[in-house]
Amino acid sequence: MQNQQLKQLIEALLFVADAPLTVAQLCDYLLEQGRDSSRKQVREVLDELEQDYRERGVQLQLVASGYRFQTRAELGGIIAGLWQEKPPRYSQALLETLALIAYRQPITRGDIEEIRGVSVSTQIMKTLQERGWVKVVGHREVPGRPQLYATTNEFLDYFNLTDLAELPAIPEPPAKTINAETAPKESESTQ
Amino acid sequence: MQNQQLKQLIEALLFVADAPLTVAQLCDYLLEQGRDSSRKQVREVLDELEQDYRERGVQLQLVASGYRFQTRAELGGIIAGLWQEKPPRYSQALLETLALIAYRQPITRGDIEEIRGVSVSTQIMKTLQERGWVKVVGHREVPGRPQLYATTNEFLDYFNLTDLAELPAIPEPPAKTINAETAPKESESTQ
Amino acid sequence: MDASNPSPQQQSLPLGFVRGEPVIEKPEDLYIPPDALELILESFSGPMDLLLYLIRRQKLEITELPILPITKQYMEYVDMMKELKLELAADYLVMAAMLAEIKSRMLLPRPPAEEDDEVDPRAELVRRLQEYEAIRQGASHLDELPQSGRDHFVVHAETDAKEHIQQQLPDIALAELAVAFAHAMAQAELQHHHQVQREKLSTRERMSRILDMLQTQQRLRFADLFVAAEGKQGVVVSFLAVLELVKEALIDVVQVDAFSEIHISTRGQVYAEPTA
Repeated sequence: MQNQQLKQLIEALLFVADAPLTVAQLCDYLLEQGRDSSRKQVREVLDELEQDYRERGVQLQLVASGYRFQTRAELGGIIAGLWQEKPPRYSQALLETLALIAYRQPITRGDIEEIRGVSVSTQIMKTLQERGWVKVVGHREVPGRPQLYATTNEFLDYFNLTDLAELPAIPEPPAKTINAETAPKESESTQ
Repeated sequence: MQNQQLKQLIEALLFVADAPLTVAQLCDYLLEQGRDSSRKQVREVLDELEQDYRERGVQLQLVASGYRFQTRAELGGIIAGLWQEKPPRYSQALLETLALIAYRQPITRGDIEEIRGVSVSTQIMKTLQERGWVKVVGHREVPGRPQLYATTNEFLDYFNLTDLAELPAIPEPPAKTINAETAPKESESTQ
Repeated sequence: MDASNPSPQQQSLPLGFVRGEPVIEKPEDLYIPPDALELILESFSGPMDLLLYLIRRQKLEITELPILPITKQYMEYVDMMKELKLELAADYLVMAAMLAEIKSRMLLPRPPAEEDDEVDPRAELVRRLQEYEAIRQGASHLDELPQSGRDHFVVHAETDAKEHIQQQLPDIALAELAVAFAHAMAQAELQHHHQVQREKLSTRERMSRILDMLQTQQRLRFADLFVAAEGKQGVVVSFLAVLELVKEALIDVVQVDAFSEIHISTRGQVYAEPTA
């Protein structure tokens, strides 16, 4: 397949796909269409595209679930003003809960409550799950088997991240004093 | 407003919009953002964008209701694969109806219903006719003049048959008395 | 609890009114315009947040946690909250109790032997505050990250590709058809309790073909139904088809005079247009 055509095709696919596309997905797709291309080739095309769009109004962005085109960050405010009703604002309580899950996952509701000193509102957990940012990944094997929460790829996509490691760093959880029988140790080990 | 930024903004707006945008709409949006731009300016930007995207996988296209970005025409067929779904399966009811028409043609809907013991949906008959496998070859001259269905040449072609006689033999139902007083259709035709 | 109950009792002059409720006292070393008070109180996301605020306001490190003044100030806020926002109070009261407990433990003289081992009663709270502060930082990082729908928008281009989608039609294997037929007939067998005879397919096909021809031509010459190339079998098949069609009252066979041409036509046709 000619390189120019491969590039046009990948570009077009990214612009019309309903979700971000990974290199693997692109390769599979091209193969299905009888256009066998190596990952290296596809990756090169993506690099070129990223370069081509660097100064444009839309840009190629890699997020957790793959590559997607999105508007330049500087334009967000203007565009939001035009046809979003209002960009969503999240409450401090929601952000803290989300931050705890993001930075200290996997984590139970009890852990969250302990650190925030407030009971976690069911509404917040529901919102986080409905947005697809947070999911239950298991249970802690203690009495009551509380659910363990973790963040999802959609969370990363929404915040323009490819990986949890890209989250800006915060201080490590301080060492526990005796008696405090709960969480962070476990979260550290799985992190 | 700097020209580069105006261009980026218009580009982003066109990519974000749910519908094509006219020059007038773009001017209005820009004005709303305190970026007064003349139609001429906007038109110039659009011309530039059109030029920029000429050889790309997506192109700026003027359609009846305005400008929009769309994929290159040559790519349509390939991209279509993104939405190509696996072929569905026909229902048992449809299969049996088709089988009855094939093996017992010409046959009325009433005949089919009598054999199958359930009514034949209009949808099934429509599907079979749209597929080109079944057609009406006449009417039985009884009250209501029900249509008589038969299979078509396309039907034979589809199954790679030259002749209906090549249809596979049917496992005979357990032998009973020889009774040529055949099909249920008899009851209808004798009125 | 009776904050909602306008109290006739004698009181000091209220500082102001928040949601119609008099605010009598102001927190020490702090004056907040009363209408801003509620906003401020609401802006705390919980007792830890408030506590952290109180410590930071004094430009202290968390580890220093001056338990006496902090507890006092905390209580003042809680009292205000009790009046303004009862539903918030519970979590704040738990913290108040904890502060009070720490305070009392710090005031207790320690047995000298235990002095070394004894953990600072503030330690656990300090740890929680540190962790909470880290998380608050995380929350503000999240808030600052570019977000979809706020800072950037996922874009899409139109495509005519969907027009290229060939509607995939279901496939059927020939064997499936035979099975379906057998199934339908077995079903009929069960229902009707009479034998369904297998017919010669080619006869059935010929019947269809004849009827089809009659769709376009009103009348067919009987002789035209027989094609020499088909051989004897073909003739037999056509003949049987005609007989079957007559039997099913689908066609009429008309011969005007003896030995004249035999014509066939659909039944309706005969009635509509009597042959000459």
